[in-house]
Amino acid sequence: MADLNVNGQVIALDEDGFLEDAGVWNEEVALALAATEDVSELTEDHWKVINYLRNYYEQFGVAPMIRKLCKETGYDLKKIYELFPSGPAKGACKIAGLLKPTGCV
Amino acid sequence: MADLNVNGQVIALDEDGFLEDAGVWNEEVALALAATEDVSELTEDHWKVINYLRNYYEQFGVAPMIRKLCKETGYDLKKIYELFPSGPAKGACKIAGLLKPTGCV
Amino acid sequence: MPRIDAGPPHYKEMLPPIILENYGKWRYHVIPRPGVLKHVAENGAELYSVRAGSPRLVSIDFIRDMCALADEYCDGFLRFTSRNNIEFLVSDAGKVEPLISALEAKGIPVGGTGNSLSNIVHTQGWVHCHTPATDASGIVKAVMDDLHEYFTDMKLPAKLKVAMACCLNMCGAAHCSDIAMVGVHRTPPRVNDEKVQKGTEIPSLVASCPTGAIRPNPKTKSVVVNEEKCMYCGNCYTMSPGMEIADPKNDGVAILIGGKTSNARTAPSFSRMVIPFLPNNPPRWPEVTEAVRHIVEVYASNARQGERLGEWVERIGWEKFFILTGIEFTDKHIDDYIFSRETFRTSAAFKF
Amino acid sequence: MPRIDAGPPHYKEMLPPIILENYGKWRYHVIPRPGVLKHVAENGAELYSVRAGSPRLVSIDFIRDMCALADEYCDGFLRFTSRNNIEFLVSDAGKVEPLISALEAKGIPVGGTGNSLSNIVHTQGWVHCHTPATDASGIVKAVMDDLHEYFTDMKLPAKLKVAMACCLNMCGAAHCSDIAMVGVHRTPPRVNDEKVQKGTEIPSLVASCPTGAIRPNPKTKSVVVNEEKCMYCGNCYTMSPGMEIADPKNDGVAILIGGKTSNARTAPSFSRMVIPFLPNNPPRWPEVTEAVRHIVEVYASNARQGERLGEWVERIGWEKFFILTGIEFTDKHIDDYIFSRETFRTSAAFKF
Amino acid sequence: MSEKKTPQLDELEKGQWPSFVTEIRKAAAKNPAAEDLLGLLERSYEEKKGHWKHGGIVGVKGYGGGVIGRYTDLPEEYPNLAEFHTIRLNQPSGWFYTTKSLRTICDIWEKYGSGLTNLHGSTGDIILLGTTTENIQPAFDEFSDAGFDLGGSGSDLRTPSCCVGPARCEHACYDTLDACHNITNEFQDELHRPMWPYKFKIKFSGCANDCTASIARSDCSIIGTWRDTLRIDQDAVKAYVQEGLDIQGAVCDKCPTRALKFDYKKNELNVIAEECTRCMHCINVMPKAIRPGQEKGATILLGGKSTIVQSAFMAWVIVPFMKMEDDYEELKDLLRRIWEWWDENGKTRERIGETIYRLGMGKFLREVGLPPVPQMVFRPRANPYVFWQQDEINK
Amino acid sequence: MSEKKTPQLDELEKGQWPSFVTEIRKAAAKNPAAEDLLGLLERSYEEKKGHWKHGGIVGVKGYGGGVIGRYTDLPEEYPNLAEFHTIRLNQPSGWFYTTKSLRTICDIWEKYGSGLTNLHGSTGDIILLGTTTENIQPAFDEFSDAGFDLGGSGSDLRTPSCCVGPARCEHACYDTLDACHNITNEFQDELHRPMWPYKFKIKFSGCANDCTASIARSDCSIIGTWRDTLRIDQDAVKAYVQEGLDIQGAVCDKCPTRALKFDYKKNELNVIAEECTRCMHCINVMPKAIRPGQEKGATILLGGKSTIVQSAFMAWVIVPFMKMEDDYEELKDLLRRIWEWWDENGKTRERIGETIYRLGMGKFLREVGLPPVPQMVFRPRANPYVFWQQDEINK
Ligand code: SRM
Ligand code: SRM
Ligand code: SRM
Ligand code: SRM
Ligand code: SF4
Ligand code: SF4
Ligand code: SF4
Ligand code: SF4
Ligand code: SF4
Ligand code: SF4
Ligand code: SF4
Ligand code: SF4
Repeated sequence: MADLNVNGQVIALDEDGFLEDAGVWNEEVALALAATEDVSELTEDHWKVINYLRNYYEQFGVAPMIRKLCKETGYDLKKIYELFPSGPAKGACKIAGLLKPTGCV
Repeated sequence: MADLNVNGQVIALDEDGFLEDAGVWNEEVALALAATEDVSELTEDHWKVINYLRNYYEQFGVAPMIRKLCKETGYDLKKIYELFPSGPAKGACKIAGLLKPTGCV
Repeated sequence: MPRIDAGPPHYKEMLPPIILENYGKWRYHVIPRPGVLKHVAENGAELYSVRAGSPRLVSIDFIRDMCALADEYCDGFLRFTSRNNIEFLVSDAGKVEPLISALEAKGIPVGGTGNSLSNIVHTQGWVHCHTPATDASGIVKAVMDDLHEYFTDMKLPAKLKVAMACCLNMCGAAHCSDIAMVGVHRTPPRVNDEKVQKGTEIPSLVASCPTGAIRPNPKTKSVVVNEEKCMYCGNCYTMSPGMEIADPKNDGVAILIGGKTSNARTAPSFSRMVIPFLPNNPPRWPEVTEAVRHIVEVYASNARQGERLGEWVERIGWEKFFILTGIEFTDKHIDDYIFSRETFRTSAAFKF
Repeated sequence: MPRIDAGPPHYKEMLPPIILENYGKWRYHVIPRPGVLKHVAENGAELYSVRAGSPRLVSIDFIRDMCALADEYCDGFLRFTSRNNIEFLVSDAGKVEPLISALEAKGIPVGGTGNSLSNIVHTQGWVHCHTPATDASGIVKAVMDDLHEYFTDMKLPAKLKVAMACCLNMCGAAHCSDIAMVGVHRTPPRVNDEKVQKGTEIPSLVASCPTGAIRPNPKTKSVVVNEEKCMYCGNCYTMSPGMEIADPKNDGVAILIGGKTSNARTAPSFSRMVIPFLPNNPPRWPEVTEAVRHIVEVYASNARQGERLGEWVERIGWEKFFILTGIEFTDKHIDDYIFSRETFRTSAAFKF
Repeated sequence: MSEKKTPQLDELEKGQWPSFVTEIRKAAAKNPAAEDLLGLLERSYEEKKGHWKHGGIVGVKGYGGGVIGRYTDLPEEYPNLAEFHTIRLNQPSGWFYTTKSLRTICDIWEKYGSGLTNLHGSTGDIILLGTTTENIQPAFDEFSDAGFDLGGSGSDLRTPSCCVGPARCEHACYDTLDACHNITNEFQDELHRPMWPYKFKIKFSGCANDCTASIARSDCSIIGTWRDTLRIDQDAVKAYVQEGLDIQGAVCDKCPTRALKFDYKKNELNVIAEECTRCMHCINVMPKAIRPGQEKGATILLGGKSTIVQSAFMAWVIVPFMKMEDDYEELKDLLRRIWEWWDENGKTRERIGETIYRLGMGKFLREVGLPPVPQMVFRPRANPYVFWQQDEINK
Repeated sequence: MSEKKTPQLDELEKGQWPSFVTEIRKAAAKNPAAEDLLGLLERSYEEKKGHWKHGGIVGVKGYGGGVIGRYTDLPEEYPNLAEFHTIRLNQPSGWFYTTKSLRTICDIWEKYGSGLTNLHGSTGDIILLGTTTENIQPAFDEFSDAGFDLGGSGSDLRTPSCCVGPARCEHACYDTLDACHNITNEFQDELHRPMWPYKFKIKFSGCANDCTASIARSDCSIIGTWRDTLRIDQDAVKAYVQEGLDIQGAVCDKCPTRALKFDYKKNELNVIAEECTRCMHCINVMPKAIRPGQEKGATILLGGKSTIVQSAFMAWVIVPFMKMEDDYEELKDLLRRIWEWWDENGKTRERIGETIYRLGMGKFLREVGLPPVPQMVFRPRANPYVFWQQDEINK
């Protein structure tokens, strides 16, 4: 996938459009990533999900299970898909700058 | 079992003749315990076994397995029984002031 | 100085002449009547073994009594079986019946051969052990009183081996018996911090718990038990006097059935849980004796000739066993320990 | 906007009239010749299903070809089976033979019914997957070429279900097949620290290893593998691109046999290891095809009529199987994983 | 077009079985990605290793699964495989098609994809092999217009599948096609939006022959059966005798419970109803004479999966008999309770069978509200390690 | 003497089976500890709990095992049970006794102990129930003089035992009494001086009937068998027919491998030698007509134990056939290698079966030097999780 241009800074993405280097993430990068996932603006609701994901990851080194994400943010899965049309893994995790979910497909 | 009299100090033993309070152990106590187990004097060989047992216990919180005791002291089981006629558990551990071995009988 | 490592007496010193002469040369045997085995040697010699029941826990008076009989009828030779029966080794056919009369006069039952219930292998219980959940000798006595007729007769479909163990250590090796009675706890150990501190290797204690329910508590220098995870095996108590698990209100007896160890026809098999709990009701444990008798009777009237209890159940299916006996099936019958998976019915074929 | 969550097309739209009319009213079937099933309905209606082999990995040209045949002989209706065969649903008896000729003219084999070898359920291999230890389609093609006669004839003792999975994930569900070919690794993963650092949730990676062989390495922010403990399952690679396990020199194919899933007669059973390793020798994997043919032939000439491969082996005993096939038995055949215990011979009864 | 040599693959165009290489070649004639695939595969055959990168996460809007992302590790050499994703289309129940519907799929796939497919994937989907990230959404849009939808992938409900059942089989004890379709539609959310610890598969077989191998290949296996007695037509029995069938040997002696008694003199076959375990054997051998009973339904089994990681599990009985009626409400309700429990208790990448094995059937049954019955086990536990609940002990 | 009431125990003097209470009472008449035991036991019956303290470690000089220490937790009330240790005496092979030897035991035990015994303990020892710490050594000294020695306890070799074997059984395939005696004497050090991770039991049965239940109750189970063909005496077969034995039903149909063919016309019974698994069934039913073969020896099985902790294990085959000859050197050598391996690899309180289960049969076989054979397993592994050794892979 093409790299990301954030305010002139070129940020490397992998084929799936995830950050090559998670360290470069910031709120502006998030906004730019959002655009690649059909999310035109990041509302408070979006940030609640993003922040929860980032905090959880920081603490446990893994992304939370979906059930946990829904429980803790108070949004059901439907709402999550409304916020992030490509879903929690491809959508929300990507925008939150988390690692690409591996494993089960 | 009767209590132990070490230089006038009365030290409590349990029924099996093990120290009630492992904290009171010292070299003189060891000597007194030795007498209850048919060990008349504590030679250098005895002390090697006793010290190994105490060090191991201090480090791991358990008595070593017999194989380890033999390997590390360099004495085979025969020699251990010569030193401590009632064997490593009832004899050596008792004199070394270790806990009474539980479990398998 | 005593001799060290001299080993047991040599068995040859203990054998009657007829055995010494025919050692390894027995040709066949028959069971002329319950409790009597007649072994015939290649040279035609005949040895009668009269099998007598024993409570196992016996006084020296009892032993001397038996010796007196052995002197009178067997030239001073006798043996015990692997199930604690006494066998009088009679080489004179004419002495068999008088011996039996003498035994019966003393209240000693003769039987346990062929298709009978033999003596109950058992353990110490409240008589001598430190970990029992029930008594052993008492239950055995009550059950043998109740099933006496099956010992003295040979009217069962096959041999019936009953065992009793007073705790989950299963010293009676109840795990492979036709019927097993096992003492069980039902509540977690109560940690006595002081005893744990003073008398216990904490790492060994923690390691002893098969379900990982015990964690060290560095603050108290003792341990804590996650009660949710505990299945009351008592192994921690074996490791530490500070883990008291005996609980008079909740200890009792479980019944397992269908094990065997012989390789005849089918492979040896474990006994399996059919009644998870019956209360401790000394002195005669009526719930236990009744349950055992009931199982024996359903077996006796349903199995085919020559079928061990477990072989019968496996043929008809365990689902059928629960119907025939009317024993309630509960979640407690379903294994949830390490090897549970092999017990699950991974098949759509079963009986309703 | 596309419709979301509309689900698959309704199957009724896909059924030929004869099925719509006799839906749930079939009375019985016969197999008039290999590859043809004749189902007779309660009202006497007859449906002929002509079963044709397919490579499964097919082009749209192939599909259109099959559609053309279905239009000509089946009024535009066909189906696929759970083993990836094509079934032409012929309601006009007279069209059966012409259809078969048309298929054969195209090189499409007709068979796979009754006591035959059916199509091999298989997976992606080097064609599309990221974790394979071998190819799938290639081996399947080689084996089916070799065993062709068993597909087109019904000369086996029973149905023979062969499966192929290109790695231990076993997408081909090889674990319950009469014969299974499974791609296996034989060397531990090689940790690529950079990839692990960048692309991996370390806790999930550590947790993924069934034998606990992976430990985090805080220094490198990566992991280390205890190679002694690794049994090359590849699960860690599924979790992380940094755990490369493919090894051209050592990857290959294992053969397992004797599984089944039907409940007929005996309970469903797992396939069991008989050849732990055969080398990857593309394009035709001669060692693999030969091994499979050998097992099929020994089975075909020894089993009783109606006996599935696993039923036959269980009847004669696995020790006998190794003698009859001449396959070497090694320590690798003996389970040493979680449920090993149930495989040990806890019996003194066996054949020499 | 292709100038590249593929000597190894050429070998696989020989032989009597239809060749997948020939199929790729056909597609290669029209599609450059398929052409590159020939080259890449030849390379794998030479090097004995795959050339696909790890993972890949692509999809369509509103769905979390249904597409498998795939990129070659040699994009310079095989640029048309730089992106080569798979789309999983949910097959119709029983894999029945009109030629029209199949042609529609071909046409769309010709437009957006490599022209290569698997009919079918091992779970049951229509597998469309090879497209670009860009093409996924438009391809999906057209499939959707044509009445097709995506199947499952990721930690979701996987595409259910079923045997041919009542459509063409005399043994079917319930309507597998309808049940499969109904359940698939009921749980579209679960199918399309991964939310569980791991994948969950359901397969429907109409009888104990289990022609979808459901007991080994699905977390929930639904196998048709009956509660009453199988039905024997004595005239048809006599006909089989006349055809020369050895009823005693081929049928009675192989009945696992010896529930069948054949009377040589009368040529009559009778069953001891309560002994029969409905294994299907006798019915299979004598379909004209023996049929399932009339009170039909299904056995529900849980926990099947293949080898990774904790060993393979075969599904086991959790409901011996369930009527398949009333819009499958009983089944749906049960599935919801199972998923709720699993989602609450399962670890990441732990299949339901493994979760139950880890936590115990007792806990599962109590918390899901299923009554324990002996049909759930081959035999009871061999250990006395029973967990007692607070309300069962004396305080 | 006893004034104390024991209403519950009294109940157990009723009934037809000989009563252990009566036995304790007999001992109580002469021995105060036995008398106290009646009281303590009655108390246990009332309170439904035992009254013995945890553990206890006492012994004789030069030995690490053979005595079980026991103290009551109510020493004030039952002072004669303050110390009530058990001595385990090694029984003679096969539990054969002269009355003289038994009387000697009684006499010594009258002098130093309670007068109560178990004939026998569940492992096989003569159990002498109840003595004081002080009396242990003198009692041992006298037993020793009388030709008896202690059995095992603790993490050592436990007292081996054996079936009646050739002394009185026509089935014995090797000399169980001699083997038991020989092995016991060879390993006196291992028996008397605990040195391993845990206990180790050996039992000897002369044939597959396994009358010592060795396969379930011993770490090493030694079961007699033969390598050639069982022997059938056709005249004796005919005699059984005349007695009315249903040979087809009671013998042939129950043969697990259907290795026996009965010819109704000739009244002849024949065996397919290679099919027979030597299960003993036919021999048991027709001992006059069928006997084991002539090339006799034993199968060695390993790993049996009861339920604590990792579940019960049944012993499994590790050597299908071993000749029992040459002073049992082959067996002794094997045992030494097994113990060496276990001692090196086992954890504390881990039985050999559990150690092998944890580390794998492959490792065990390689390191102990036993050749793998299919007889070791019912069936091969169901998973492909094979460990490859360094010298087996391509570098
Ligand atoms: C005396 C004793 C051996 C000893 O050294 O003490 C013994 C002696 C005989 N056994 Fe046994 N067995 C003895 C314990 C056992 C045990 C172990 C146990 O009970 O704990 C078993 C295995 C139990 C199990 O499978 O659970 C045992 C399983 C057998 C069998 C196999 C039975 C079966 O079909 O499963 C036979 C064969 C038979 O009886 O047909 C047998 C046969 C015999 C024969 C007939 C052997 C012979 O020809 O002399 C002996 C008389 C049996 C009888 O009582 O009818 N013996 N026998 C044991 C008597 C115990 C008792 O007092 O009851
Ligand atoms: C078409 C198909 C169902 C479908 O929806 O696609 C099907 C159709 C039939 N099966 Fe099946 N089975 C089909 C896959 C299976 C499977 C699953 C598999 O192969 O992965 C099994 C379980 C396999 C196993 O046990 O490992 C299966 C086990 C059976 C059995 C039981 C065989 C046994 O004795 O073990 C029967 C009964 C029989 O054939 O006697 C049966 C019987 C039948 C009958 C006779 C049912 C009927 O009356 O119509 C059908 C024709 C069988 C034939 O080919 O001779 N079918 N059948 C599947 C064809 C697959 C193929 O192309 O070969
Ligand atoms: C396409 C398909 C194979 C095929 O060629 O047909 C397939 C392909 C993959 N499977 Fe599968 N599985 C496929 C059916 C199966 C089956 C069979 C079944 O469903 O009946 C199984 C065994 C049954 C089971 O579920 O246990 C199966 C067990 C696995 C596993 C192991 C799961 C386990 O718990 O044992 C994995 C590993 C994972 O999930 O991480 C896996 C993972 C994969 C992945 C996604 C690779 C991965 O590690 O992420 C493969 C993608 C290949 C690709 O690039 O195209 N696949 N997978 C099958 C799906 C097609 C379809 O939708 O119709
Ligand atoms: C005396 C005896 C029972 C009897 O009444 O006959 C006995 C008594 C005890 N056994 Fe046992 N075991 C006795 C035969 C057995 C058997 C049967 C056998 O050997 O055939 C078994 C089952 C077989 C096995 O070894 O697995 C047996 C399995 C245990 C266990 C569980 C061991 C395991 O690995 O499963 C323990 C617990 C332990 O070792 O810590 C145990 C522990 C004990 C202790 C020492 C209690 C303890 O936790 O420390 C008991 C002492 C009782 C006492 O105060 O007198 N005893 N024990 C048996 C020994 C008599 C003899 O030497 O002849
Ligand atoms: S079974 Fe338990 S309580 Fe009974 S003697 Fe053995 S260890 Fe003691
Ligand atoms: S009783 Fe058993 S399960 Fe419970 S804490 Fe003790 S060792 Fe653990
Ligand atoms: S079996 Fe393994 S390599 Fe083959 S498709 Fe499945 S996951 Fe991929
Ligand atoms: S291949 Fe399997 S066993 Fe080896 S390290 Fe990876 S996950 Fe662990
Ligand atoms: S599973 Fe039963 S109903 Fe379904 S196709 Fe197979 S035989 Fe017919
Ligand atoms: S269905 Fe199976 S169990 Fe029932 S009668 Fe027929 S063969 Fe026997
Ligand atoms: S095990 Fe065999 S040899 Fe020993 S007594 Fe029993 S039947 Fe006889
Ligand atoms: S010993 Fe057992 S297997 Fe051998 S012929 Fe006799 S009954 Fe059959």
